[in-house]
Amino acid sequence: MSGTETKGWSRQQMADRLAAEFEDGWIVNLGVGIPTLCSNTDTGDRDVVFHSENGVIGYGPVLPEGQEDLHLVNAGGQNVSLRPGAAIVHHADSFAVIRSGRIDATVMGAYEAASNGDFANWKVAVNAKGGGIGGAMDLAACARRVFLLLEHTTRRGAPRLVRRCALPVTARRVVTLVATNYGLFKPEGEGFRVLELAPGLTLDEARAATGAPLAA
Amino acid sequence: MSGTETKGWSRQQMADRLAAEFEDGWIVNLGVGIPTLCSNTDTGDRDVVFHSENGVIGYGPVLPEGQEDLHLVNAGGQNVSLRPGAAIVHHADSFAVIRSGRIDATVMGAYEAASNGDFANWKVAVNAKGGGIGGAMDLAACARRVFLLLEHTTRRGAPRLVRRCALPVTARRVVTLVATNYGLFKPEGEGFRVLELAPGLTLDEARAATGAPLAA
Amino acid sequence: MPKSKLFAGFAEAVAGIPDGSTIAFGGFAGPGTPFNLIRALLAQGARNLTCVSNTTGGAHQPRMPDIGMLVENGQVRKVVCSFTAATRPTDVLPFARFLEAGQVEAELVPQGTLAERLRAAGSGIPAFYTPTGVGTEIAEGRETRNFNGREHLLEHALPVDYALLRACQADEAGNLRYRLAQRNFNPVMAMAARTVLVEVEEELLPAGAMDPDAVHTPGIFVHRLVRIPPPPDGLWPARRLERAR
Amino acid sequence: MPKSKLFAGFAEAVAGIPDGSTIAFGGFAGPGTPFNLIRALLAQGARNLTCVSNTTGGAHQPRMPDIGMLVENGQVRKVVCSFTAATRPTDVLPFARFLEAGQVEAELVPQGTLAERLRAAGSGIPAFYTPTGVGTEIAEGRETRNFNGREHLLEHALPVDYALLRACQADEAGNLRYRLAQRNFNPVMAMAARTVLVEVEEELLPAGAMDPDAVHTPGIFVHRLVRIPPPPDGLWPARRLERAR
Repeated sequence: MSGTETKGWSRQQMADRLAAEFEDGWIVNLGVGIPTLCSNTDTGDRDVVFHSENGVIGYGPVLPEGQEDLHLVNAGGQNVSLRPGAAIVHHADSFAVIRSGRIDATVMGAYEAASNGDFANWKVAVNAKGGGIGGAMDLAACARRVFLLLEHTTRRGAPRLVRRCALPVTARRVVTLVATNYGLFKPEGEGFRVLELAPGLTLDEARAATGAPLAA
Repeated sequence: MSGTETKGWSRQQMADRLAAEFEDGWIVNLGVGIPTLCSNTDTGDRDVVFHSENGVIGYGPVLPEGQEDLHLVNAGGQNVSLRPGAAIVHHADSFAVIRSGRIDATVMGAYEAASNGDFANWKVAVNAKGGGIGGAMDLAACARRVFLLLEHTTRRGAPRLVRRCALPVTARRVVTLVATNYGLFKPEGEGFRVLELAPGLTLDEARAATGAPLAA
Repeated sequence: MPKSKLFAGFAEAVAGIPDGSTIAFGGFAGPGTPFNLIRALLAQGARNLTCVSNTTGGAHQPRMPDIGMLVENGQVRKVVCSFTAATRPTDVLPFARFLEAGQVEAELVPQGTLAERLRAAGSGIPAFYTPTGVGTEIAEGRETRNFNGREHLLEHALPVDYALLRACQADEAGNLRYRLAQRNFNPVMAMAARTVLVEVEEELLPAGAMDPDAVHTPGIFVHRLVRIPPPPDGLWPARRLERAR
Repeated sequence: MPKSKLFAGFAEAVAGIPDGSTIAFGGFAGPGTPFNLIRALLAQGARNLTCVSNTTGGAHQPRMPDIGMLVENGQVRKVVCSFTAATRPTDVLPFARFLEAGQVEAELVPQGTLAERLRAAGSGIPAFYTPTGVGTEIAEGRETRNFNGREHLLEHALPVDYALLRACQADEAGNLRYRLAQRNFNPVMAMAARTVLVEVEEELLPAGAMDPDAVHTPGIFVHRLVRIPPPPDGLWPARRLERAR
């Protein structure tokens, strides 16, 4: 999706808006794609520890070209920096952190986010062969809060915020917040509550692009 | 038990005799008591790695007074030395080594060793309250070979090598070899085979002190 | 910034522990045992505790603060240990007479199962199967299942409210390093606990001074650090001697 | 003394791997991936392999030796991975057309479950329960059980015959250290395997030169070490680029 077609927030703005929800002392896991942009956000005096499922605890922004450490990547394979106090663990211990409920928020991309709290992000079509689960099912099932970051519609304009997922779900009844280029939304069963709309977007525009009721 | 009453081998001789069975490249766990003496045995050009259940992999002899490192103990709480190539792991990983069948031989003390391969070493009496299992059940259930080191009789002269254990067992049908002050024995179902008698002991003497048939 | 994890003293660190807590105590045969935190807990007086530890202590001299002392002090409802009695018939642990008198409950757990139940609790694994203990008294009446032609016991996670640990080094982020046999149960107890208290032997390092590859327990598991003062104010391990028999 | 663990080259290290083996491959998004051992296995030609790995590779450029290439080379019967397709509809992994054509089987496993199944295999734990995947397609027809009011899936250990790993440092005893994100699956794959092959970036240290407290994978798990030569003979990670879409 090219930036010029996108309504509302840019990807970095979506990430920044969601990162504004992070609280001091939280441990936050950032998934592949748009979520990795959250580690570029300045969280001010809120100390947030970023966790990556490959066992990197306490990483910071992506490093500019030429300054990368090729032994250090985040979940998306980007060469990131480490913050003071970082620690490395192996994969089983990294998922021990996840499954034991120590991740305050996981931020993931998704194909569909449903108002009943289900979401789908591992299979591109119902009948697709294979899929890409990665750490998403562990994170979705076990993190204290599931934050989703996704474009509000598909390239063809079909809504990604829906009442029920059509695609195979990653986990059920777990989604806490959804940030899209249209704004910030909270699933509330049969519809979403609008917590904030991106500048220049009206509620009617958002409703027209959403597959579930939107409450202001 | 004072050394003067003991027939046959001394404790160090028992340990040395059993240690002669260790093969090059083996990983050997030594339990509390007489078994710890095995780490004092010179195994010559056979490279044996001693494992202690507290996560010390590759330790050597007990250190003389004044040279101890108070951060370093074996399973018996003795201050031991480390051999080149040693590694430390935590308790769960140490028992991962044990349960996954990587211990070629475990050497343990016992109250009773039965010819059917059962043995008992965690409860001093059938009706005793509490007991001392330590790592014995994990080791007994999972090590490739279970070697026992014990005095041939109780202080009152009752046999410790028996057909069936009277005490609650630590594991069933697992014992490979038994070394006592009387010699080296192999459980073979209804009796033990004598692999070696300590100097000065006759087969008749050994039979009289054993609660199971002894085959020469 | 979150408030500092460094506490002024042991009393301050244990102050909030309520009656009825389940507490894991690190250490194996001395190294890694939180002697100073146990002493502070004896003074603090929380009661009705469940204590998870390898042993109840008291098998060696000089005797250091141990679970047995908490029992003697009337603070303990139950212990979960791999040793609840001495292994030599001629030894009697201080703890034993309380157990025999029915003044304390005891759950006896094989050591590897104890370590794995703690790790499971810290790993979001509610239960697992182990071959350890099958065919023994501890398996009586318990659920077993056959895998690969072999019986296994079902074992449950053992979560705890607090872990009291001892480490060699810590940094401001709470990252810990243990020295040699000091490691033992400490990392898995840190994982199993909701709140982790650590007495630390060396001076606290600034965040960033500890090699991330050398961390044994990540700081995200650790909540309260106390620097151990030099003796005699702080308790330090002494050379262990067998108890007189 | 046991024979040295140091092998002269990658071909020598992989020479004995028979057809039908189950092999785990370390690495996550580059770091820790045994590129040189995979290249040697491509040349060696063992067939009918089951490959356990986080991904089948091929998502980034420059493309390095990966499981997908073993598939393309006709060596693979089945893969066990947490990704068997790209997560972007517009991406098509090289592996995908073999999967779609039914020329290779795939078992798709959530990443944490994959890591834990490997650790379980290396820990003598035949099975465990996890909340991951409950209510999803991967749980269909599977055994579940309620613990603490929540459904959990029964998952089985995943033992492998060989693990092919990459580490930063090794000593003569086989002790390994990984640098930063290079660690990932490598330690648990070493635990899960009967035979462990490691390509090592730095010069082999003599036994005793590595701090026992700094070891990530103890040498008792490790069987064959090969020092990676400098480029172009040895394969070293390059800066990763997204694949053209």
